[in-house]
Amino acid sequence: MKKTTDLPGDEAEYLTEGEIACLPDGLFERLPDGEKQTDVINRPSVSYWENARSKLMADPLAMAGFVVIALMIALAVAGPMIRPYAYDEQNYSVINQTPDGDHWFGTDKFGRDLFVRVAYGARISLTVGVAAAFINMVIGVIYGGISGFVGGRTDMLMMRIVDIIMAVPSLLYIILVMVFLGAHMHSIIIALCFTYWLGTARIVRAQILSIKSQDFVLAAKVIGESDLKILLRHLIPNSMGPIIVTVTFLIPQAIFYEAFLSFIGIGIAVPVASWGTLANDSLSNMNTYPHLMLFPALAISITIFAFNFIGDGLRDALDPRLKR
Amino acid sequence: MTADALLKAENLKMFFDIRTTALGKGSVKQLKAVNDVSFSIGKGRTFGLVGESGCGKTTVGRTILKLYKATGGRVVYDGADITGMGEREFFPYRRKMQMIFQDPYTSLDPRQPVSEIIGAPLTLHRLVSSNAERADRVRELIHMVGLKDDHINRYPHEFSGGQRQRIGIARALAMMPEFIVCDEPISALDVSIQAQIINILEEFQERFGFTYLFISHDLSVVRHISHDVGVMYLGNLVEAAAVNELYGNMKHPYTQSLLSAVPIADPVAARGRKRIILEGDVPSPLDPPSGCPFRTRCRNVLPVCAQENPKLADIGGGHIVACHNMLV
Amino acid sequence: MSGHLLEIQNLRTDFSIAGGVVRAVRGIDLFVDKGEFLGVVGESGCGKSVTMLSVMRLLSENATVQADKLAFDGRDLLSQGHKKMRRMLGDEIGMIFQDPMTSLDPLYTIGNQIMEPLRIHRKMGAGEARRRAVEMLDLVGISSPEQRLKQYPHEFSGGMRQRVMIAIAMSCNPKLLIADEPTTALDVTIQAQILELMKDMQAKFSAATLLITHDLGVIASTCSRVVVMYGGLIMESGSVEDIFYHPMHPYTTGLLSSISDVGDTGKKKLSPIPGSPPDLMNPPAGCPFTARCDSAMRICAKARPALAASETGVGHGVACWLTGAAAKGTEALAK
Amino acid sequence: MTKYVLKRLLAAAISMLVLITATFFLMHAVPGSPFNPGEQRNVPPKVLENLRSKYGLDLPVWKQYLNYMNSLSHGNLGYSFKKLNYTVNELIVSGFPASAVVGALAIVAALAVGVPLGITSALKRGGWLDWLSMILATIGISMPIFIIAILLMYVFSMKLQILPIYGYGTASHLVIPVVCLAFSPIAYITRLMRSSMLEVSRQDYIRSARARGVSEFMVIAKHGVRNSILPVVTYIGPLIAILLTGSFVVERLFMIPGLGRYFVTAVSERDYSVILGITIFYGAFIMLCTLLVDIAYAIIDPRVKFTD
Repeated sequence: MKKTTDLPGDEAEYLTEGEIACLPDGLFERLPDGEKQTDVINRPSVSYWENARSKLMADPLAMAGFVVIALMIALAVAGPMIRPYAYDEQNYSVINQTPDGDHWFGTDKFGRDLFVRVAYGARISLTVGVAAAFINMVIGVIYGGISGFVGGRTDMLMMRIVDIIMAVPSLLYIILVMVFLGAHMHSIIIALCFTYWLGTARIVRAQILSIKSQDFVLAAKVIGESDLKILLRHLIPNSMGPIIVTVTFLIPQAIFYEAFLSFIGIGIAVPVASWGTLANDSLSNMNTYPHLMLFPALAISITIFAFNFIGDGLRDALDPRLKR
Repeated sequence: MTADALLKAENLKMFFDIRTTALGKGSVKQLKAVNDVSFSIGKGRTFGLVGESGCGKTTVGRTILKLYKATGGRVVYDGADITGMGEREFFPYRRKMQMIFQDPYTSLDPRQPVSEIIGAPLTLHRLVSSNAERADRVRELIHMVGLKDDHINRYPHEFSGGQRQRIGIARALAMMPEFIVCDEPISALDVSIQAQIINILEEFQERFGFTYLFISHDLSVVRHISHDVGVMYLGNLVEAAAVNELYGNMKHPYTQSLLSAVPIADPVAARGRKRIILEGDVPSPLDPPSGCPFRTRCRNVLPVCAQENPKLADIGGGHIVACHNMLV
Repeated sequence: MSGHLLEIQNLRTDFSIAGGVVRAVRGIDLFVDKGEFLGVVGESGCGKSVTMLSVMRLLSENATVQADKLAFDGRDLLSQGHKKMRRMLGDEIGMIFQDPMTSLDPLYTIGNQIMEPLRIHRKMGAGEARRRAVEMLDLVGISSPEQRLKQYPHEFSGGMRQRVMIAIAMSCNPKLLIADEPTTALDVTIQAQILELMKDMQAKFSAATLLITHDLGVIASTCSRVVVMYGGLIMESGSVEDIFYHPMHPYTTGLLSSISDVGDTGKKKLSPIPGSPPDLMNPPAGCPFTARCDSAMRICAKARPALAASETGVGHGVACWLTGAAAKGTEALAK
Repeated sequence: MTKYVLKRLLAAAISMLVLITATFFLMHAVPGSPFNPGEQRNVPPKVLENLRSKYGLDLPVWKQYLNYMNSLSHGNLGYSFKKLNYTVNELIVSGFPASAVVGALAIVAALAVGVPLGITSALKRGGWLDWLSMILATIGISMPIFIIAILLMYVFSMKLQILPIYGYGTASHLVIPVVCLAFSPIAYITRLMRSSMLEVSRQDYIRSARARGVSEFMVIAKHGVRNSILPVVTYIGPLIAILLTGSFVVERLFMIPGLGRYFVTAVSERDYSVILGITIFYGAFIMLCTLLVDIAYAIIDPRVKFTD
């Protein structure tokens, strides 16, 4: 609690007796009802989504995140096209080059162009991230939604199953599935789908349960809305915000897992270039050619940063607790 | 409590299985939220249901509207037993039986504008044939509860508690029901706003002949608005009578102490009043005392009170009391 | 005027929140005399709780408090440091809050929390503090206090927790007890118990009590003097008889006529106050009640009336253009 | 309490059964089992056949499963298919201590740094420390552990040369691995502690502690910290699982002879019995840790009761 200088207009609202005597006529007449400012809402009307959008637009970090992701998408789509190299094109005359005009990010020990390889990595990372997050959202929303909406024994059984799977760290399952399916991009997505939706399912269920207990759902029942209608008109629109936030955070996690698995050698196999594979490849020569590590490492970190910033921004914009 | 009752609750029971959740699985206990409650409400009248938190009064209202499936007993509405009806069969009654909620902050969907909140029941029950008609009707309803055109396309969070409660009333009003459960409709509101809502409810009863089940913990408001009053304690109806009979001649020791605990806004009367201060707390409804639920706090306990839950008995003029002291 | 136990002059409290500044208290004068039972009544958001929390410096960091004078028991509170202020709390000033369910730390035993002020202010040893704690629990009507001392808050009911809060507040024998909506969260029968206990405590300890509530009934049955607040300002103040039987301010009158009376046999029509309380983020100029007032005049929307002595009773003050000096002005103008 | 623990153990047993069964059948369904002709080119088919019957791989899968479950019930996880002289049990016994030392140090470091940092940034909200910890937290959450590891290795071992690049045995060998493992948990605990502290400081009981004259330091130390640390305690369970992920990277990069490195090696060598065995061990270990954390929570928070 600080003491600050007086705010303007604070004292001035009182008049002295002398001033009262000098007041113009009519001040002591009845104030007509029409001039009373009652029940008037001055602020413009905004819906939840409009409000969330303007909050998000006002968040510089989240907007920066969007820009970075847009650039990453551009890199993934156009990157390999704007350079005259293929990602697996070896050229022994230009091995381990440092960045220059021909090879923007330099070349690796086989003379492959690192820029093109990083751009390919962006394709893989973004695909894995978005695909895994989307599939898991679908599974999680359906599973958690049914569990929370139906409730009772079904809910108990479904959640017991989630508990049983969740008791074991999902990484173990992911690695097992990778071993089973082999090192491909689609195996990573499938492996992530194995356990990844559990968290989403729990959040969706909790969300549905908490909305279900709100009086407006009872009110919908009282006016005679069917369960399906209540689900579509009330439960889903109200749980959308937190679901979007959860899914946004799933993307960087999936990207992390892909990079991690590729790094420890069971993710994407050479010669296909993923950021994790590139980082792993550069390890042996790191002391001499640090740039081989730098670019993939930067790409991974920046992308995950960007998605996390977007997620934080969305959470601030969509979090109902911040609203009255 | 006349013969032309619009709504009758007969031996209504609503028990919940409560899972005591802590670490581990916990055990299931039965919570007798409503235990054998009977009353009837005459057409165009207001039945006030009073009691402290956890006494089961809200559950009574919700069970009547079939938001819960009654464990036992029946609800008769306008001569028809609605207890066993399926949702489809009950659908026409949804139009006739409405509800106003306690918490104006959670009873309106935050994602829907006022026009949708009030318009939804109109569309659902085919009370309007076109969008234009619906918009007209919504405007009319908004005006009826004292709001303005400017408010129609706004979202709930932009309103104050009292304004929200008016929107809730407009939603119930939209279908021109016959019977409305008012579940603590004013307890979340400020004093100066409470009277606005009470007056709206009274005005509509006069204009449209609504029948109310008015649930409240506030004995003064219940006295003001009700024609008949029932008092609940721990899931049981302990006393019921016409309003002036009940307030003037209360028989159940719980009702007596409840009334005497109400603070009155009159310093001289308050000073001169002899108050009965009840000892202790309301027992847990999960673990109610044997026999009469009130015996643990009662001043006039008899040996029989611990053995047997007293039955409601008419002591004349429709005044019913469940107390062993009345029977001996 | 130095005889007052607590004296507040021109207190203003602002909260900076996202989107603007809430002018929660906008300049109030208030005093509490030794041993009196003062009630502060008003609706939610009128600034009644914020006033007390401002004086006790218990507000969050986004609050700005200014005053011309704050004095307790002859000492100037404005010049006092945070630490000195804190040393008075729990010792000379006891406080109880609205929600007994959340006002006790769930992780510590009741005994631990009752003994806290005793050990801090009275520098008691563990044994002595425990004896005093048992005595206090017994005094507030908690049976088998020795065992209850070892229990945690969640093992107590709401009413019992409020008794514990009272025991904590009274344990150091304070000169002033501030009770902020102490019975609002409780059921009627429990509310009666707690009010009875507070009156009892008042008689035993003869501490001045300041009761903040929205419930006129609670005020009528406990207080001797009342302050009515609205929109961050004091509208009217006086003895309970003044306020309840001779209200001068349209807001007080409105409040009294909008409550239903449990003893009323006939059906008197309630006359509610129309509209809603003002938005203190953009407080209206002039009297905050103007928009809802039946007798509002043009000046009410322009300038704020000062709290002036009324003619009906000693110490009866009203802030309204219809009364006092201002009213004379009206007559003059009417001529 | 005992009943609660028993119930939890029963639930854990079911989870384990699911894990073991899933792992077992997945590992046996992988195309190209060990000792198949074609996989091992230099070994005569006769020898392979002998090996297959020695390990029981010629039996139907369900019989292998029953055999495996039977030996598992005696605590025997079988032989490694690749390191032919080792049993899986021996591998675990030799690898676990190193992993445990690094992991335990990382937990201690994460709590010792994260908790105080979270508290201070909550108390001095908007101050430079708050900013610093927020930046650190964002980095810790967004930067994959292997990048942090490589960065630290590059700076401190290769360029500054003040710490060994890899190896295990002395305290200086432990510094970078422990920092790497603890980095992301520190970030998470700091954020968790900060928001929890902010939440707690808004609670009524904090205000009423102030109102009874408790000094600001004691309000924070006694009432604030204990209440706000509860979410951190619940985080310790998942934290152990996160350290597991980290250990795969760290042990591989820094050549620490731990379980994580054996596991990654086994995965790339397709040593199915080792994968199976270590997975079971990890699963059991983590479930035990989660149970202990839950019990610890109930001791700190009197509201939580062990019901049966």
